[in-house]
Amino acid sequence: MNIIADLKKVATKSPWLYRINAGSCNGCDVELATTACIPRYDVERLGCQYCGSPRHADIVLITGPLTARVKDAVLRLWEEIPDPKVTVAVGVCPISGGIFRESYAVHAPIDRYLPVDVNVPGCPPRPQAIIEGVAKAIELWREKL
Amino acid sequence: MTNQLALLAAVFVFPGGLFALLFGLALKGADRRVAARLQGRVGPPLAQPFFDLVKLGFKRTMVPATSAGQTLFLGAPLVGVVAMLVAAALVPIAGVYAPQPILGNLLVLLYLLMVPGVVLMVAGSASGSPYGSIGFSREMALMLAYEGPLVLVVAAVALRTGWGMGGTVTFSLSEIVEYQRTHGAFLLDPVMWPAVAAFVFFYPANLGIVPFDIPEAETEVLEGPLLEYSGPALGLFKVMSALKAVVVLGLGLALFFPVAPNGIFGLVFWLVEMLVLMILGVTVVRVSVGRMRIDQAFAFFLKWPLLFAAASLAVVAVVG
Amino acid sequence: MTRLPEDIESRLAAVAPAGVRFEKTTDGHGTTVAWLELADKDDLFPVGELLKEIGARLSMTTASAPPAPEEEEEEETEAAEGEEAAETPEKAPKLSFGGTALDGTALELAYHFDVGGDTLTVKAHVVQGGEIDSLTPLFRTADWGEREMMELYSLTVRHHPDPRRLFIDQGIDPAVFERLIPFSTLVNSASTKGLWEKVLNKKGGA
Amino acid sequence: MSSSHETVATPETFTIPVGPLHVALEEPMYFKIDVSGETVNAVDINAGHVHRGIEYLTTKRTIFQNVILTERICSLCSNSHPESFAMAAETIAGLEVPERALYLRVIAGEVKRLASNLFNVAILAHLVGYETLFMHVMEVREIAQDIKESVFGNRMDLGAMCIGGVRYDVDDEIATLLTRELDRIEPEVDRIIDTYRTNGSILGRTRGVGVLKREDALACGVVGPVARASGIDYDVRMVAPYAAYDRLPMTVHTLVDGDVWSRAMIRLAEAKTAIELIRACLRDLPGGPTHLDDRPDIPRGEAIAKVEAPRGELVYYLKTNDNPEPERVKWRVPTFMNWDALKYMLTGAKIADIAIIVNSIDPCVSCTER
Amino acid sequence: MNFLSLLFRNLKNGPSTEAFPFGPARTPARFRGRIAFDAPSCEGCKLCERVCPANAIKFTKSADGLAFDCWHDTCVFCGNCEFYCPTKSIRQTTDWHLAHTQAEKYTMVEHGLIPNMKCVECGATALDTAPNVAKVKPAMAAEEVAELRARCPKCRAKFLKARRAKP
Repeated sequence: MNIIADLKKVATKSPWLYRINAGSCNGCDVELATTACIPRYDVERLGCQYCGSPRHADIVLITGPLTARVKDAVLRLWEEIPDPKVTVAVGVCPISGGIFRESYAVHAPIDRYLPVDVNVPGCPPRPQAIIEGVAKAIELWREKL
Repeated sequence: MTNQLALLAAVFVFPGGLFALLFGLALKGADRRVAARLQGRVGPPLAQPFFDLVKLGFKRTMVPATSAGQTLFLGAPLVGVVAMLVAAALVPIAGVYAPQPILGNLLVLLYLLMVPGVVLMVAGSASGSPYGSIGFSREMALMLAYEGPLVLVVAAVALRTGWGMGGTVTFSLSEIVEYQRTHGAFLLDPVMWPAVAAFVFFYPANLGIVPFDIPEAETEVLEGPLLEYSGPALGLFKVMSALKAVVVLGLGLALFFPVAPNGIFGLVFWLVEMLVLMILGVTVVRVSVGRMRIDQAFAFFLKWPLLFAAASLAVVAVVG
Repeated sequence: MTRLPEDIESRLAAVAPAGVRFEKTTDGHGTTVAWLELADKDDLFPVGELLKEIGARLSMTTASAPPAPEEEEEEETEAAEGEEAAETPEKAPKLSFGGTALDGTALELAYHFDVGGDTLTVKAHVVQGGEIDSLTPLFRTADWGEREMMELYSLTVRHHPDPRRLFIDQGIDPAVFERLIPFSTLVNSASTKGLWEKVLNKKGGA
Repeated sequence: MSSSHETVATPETFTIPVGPLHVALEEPMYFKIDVSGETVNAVDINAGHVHRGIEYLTTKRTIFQNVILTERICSLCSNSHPESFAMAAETIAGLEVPERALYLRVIAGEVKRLASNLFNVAILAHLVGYETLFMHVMEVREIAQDIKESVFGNRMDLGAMCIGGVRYDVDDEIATLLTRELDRIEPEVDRIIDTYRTNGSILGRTRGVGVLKREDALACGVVGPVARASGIDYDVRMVAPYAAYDRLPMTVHTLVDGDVWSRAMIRLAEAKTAIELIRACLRDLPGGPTHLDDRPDIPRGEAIAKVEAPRGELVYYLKTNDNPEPERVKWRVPTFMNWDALKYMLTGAKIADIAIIVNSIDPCVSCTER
Repeated sequence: MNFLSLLFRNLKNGPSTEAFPFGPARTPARFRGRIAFDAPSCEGCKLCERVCPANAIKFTKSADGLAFDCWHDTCVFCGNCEFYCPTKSIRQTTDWHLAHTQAEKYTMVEHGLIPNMKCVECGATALDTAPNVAKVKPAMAAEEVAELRARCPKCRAKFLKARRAKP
């Protein structure tokens, strides 16, 4: 049993990230790209890696207020991510709808449709805040494994 | 009996199997670390590929609804791993390990080296995703492009060794290694330089790195054939790719530079050589160029590598 | 990239026989902003042809539904204060230039043209549920703008090559901009209320 | 991917869905692309995934709230929207914006342009699979991001505009910081321009790819760098000057080839010009207030205002009545015009180039679909 | 070629990666982060509630007084509230450590209370808001402001009128 626990500890050093844009204004997305890809923040230090396929993901970062047209695609995509996974809502839009909440075309908050684990408010949150959110997500993920 | 045990050991423990896997993962880790440094980043820990593999073990494997068949979908990576295990046992380590003839020779190795490509093609088509299909056709085009020059290069080496030893051709890697250990490495032999040049292009294409990572290009076809794989099945691909790195690099060393002392120092020397080769031949290349388009890559291979490869064969044939 | 010609007003009047109302201002940088109101919406196409000829580019189309005059409401409150309520006759609805009733059921379509940096806005009035000619044969760029007008308001653009919805999801009722009052059911403003209840409760509990 | 795996008509031709959630596209958009082998036959664009109904929301918010709401239409052009909106409101009210504010508006706009253009060319490198170059350009862009965070307080949404002026000021300390950071970023931008001009990997994937001929560009009415790369000499800052642009050393860059590479080079040249403009503003910055008194009244009226956003001409139409909320706000973003031109650019292209070509118009879907 | 020089430069200069999250992160002084509310200086004009585009600020009347709440999970950190606040009672701090787990979602609130008080003059219950004295001439001394503050709105008006009447 101990070996399993040790291996799990090892496994949490490899959280792969996947981002879903649920109709965001780009702000959070650009910041996510910045956080994930550039030397200044280098999340690869934490073993994080951006993946192109939802099936490879462990931590899913959702941005945007969940627009009517993208809703089904987002929910289907989220289903395709194999368990155990941790969901992080990035920016105020998915968390509460933010500035767009009262629109006819917006379905936020996103936790009405799928379980969210971590919220990172901001408009957009700065990369360091996103890293903090990811760190929180990794902790939760360890428990889920 | 002992012979069979030794055979099993060669495939599963050393130099194939466990050893090749761990070393392959370490090579990948080194590649990522060095790439990060070249890009001005800290980069992941050396053991990151190992962590990734463990992680994948804990995840669930999902078989897509569009998949052509579960057996094919899950069997493909397994075949690839087995092929690479055998291939790893086929690569001699100068002064340390010579594969038993019963396992096969250079020709068998060439065939085995095609397996990962074929596996990716099968995986791509079995996943039933349109991106997988595009990945399939790209992988096929790329294999067509790079296998030609490779065969010519191998033929040149086989001829050079065979004639040097007074015979016709030899496809025994052990003999090729031994010949060079007594007559000097082909890397230092001007007659073989075109072959070396052609082989250099083969590396990135076969290992699927930029500029030839076309079948798996994340930004074009997502991850192509691997798109639909998850969990342990994806892990098998990672294992396959780690083993393949060892095989391909080891093959290069065996073909052109099998220079090393005997025994444990030989092994250390070999490991260092492999590392240097990985960094110079793979890491530096992939951080300093962009991706080609499949038609550009195809045209490219039909030009320079093929030219070099053909030249190498011609030169060897003329010089004798 | 020529700018708005000097004689534009007379040329426009010539192609729009039902009548036009033209206005223009030029700012300190020499940039002109002109407004043209058409008496008859069917003059839009010939006006478009003229503008095409002078090298204009259709840069934007706006549809809007001017609300029913608020005077009524205001008068009611005024009436409550003063005592002239009885005297106020039922006023005839205000008319737009060209005679469309501005009682909240008319649409105002504005076509904004760019002429080398100057802007000319052509306005046409259409009743709700009415029709207007598509400008797509003249300006390729009219395509999306007109599709957008159709999905936001009950309006038909005649001869549009691709009258599908543009941005708004099929799951959302048509003519969203016209449902000004029953909209609250469609809009999730209930969501705001619910969220605030949770916020205030949590805080109280904590 | 995830989205419908509708496929395979005949063995020769495929229909591949690109999007709506595709890793190569920053934003959800959905193309259906008919291909034979690796060549594109036809493209169908299906829009609306980022439609948030903002035009509707603007009529439910006051004009002062709308300055921020329009900023959230898109974070990459997030300065141009409120600027244009504020200009329209100021035109209606006949407000005279203080001179200092006009220069400060230029600074905010050009900092955004610098960062936005660098982001686009960085993504180009990413799509070409040139990760190191991508990281390098993004790293250089971080200097611009630092400027934004230090001067305005946020890395994307500056919150610089208000009706009647700007909300921020440049004091000596900030001016020094700006000069220092510009001194850092300028040589890097020069080097990036050099790289894009000469690098084989970039040239091989972008020259002659996604060509938009001048006559097609005119028919589509494209704007911004896309138009200027196809030889159309149109820049709002020049033809209909606003803010302080008529007093600054403006250069309009044009190229004639109309390919992906030309568009990238135009953007880089404009990034360089942006640096020069900010320097000129800092040099000439007049004194005085940065904004008018608290909250000016906006009477009934209508106005048009346009600015040159990083992606091209951005037009705002504002109509007010006696309510604090506007009666109608309508805007047309550059991508709304440029998107149509993709049909010309993509036909006959290779699958591998789809993302590169789409990126070359610097599509701003969230702007377009609102 | 100049590209290889970049790789070389990267090797020579070492990684440019920031220490965060293993070390501190730089935060500029003008950073627009978490909202902070200072109830004692608030005039209770509720302008912030009206200019907030995201509906993140809410004033609620209760038996204790006037409560201010700003929910950070919907705040867009635009700074309109601070910009328009006449007394700058509402400020954006440089704090950006806002990431939180789902369980804490509804507790991400900046709360403040403008308490009720009894008017020293008439004894009526009134909100203890800061008096609006910015435009009062001649400027008021601190003691005078405190005196004014202790009164209800009606008595404040009387107080100011009486003050103006003074020579």
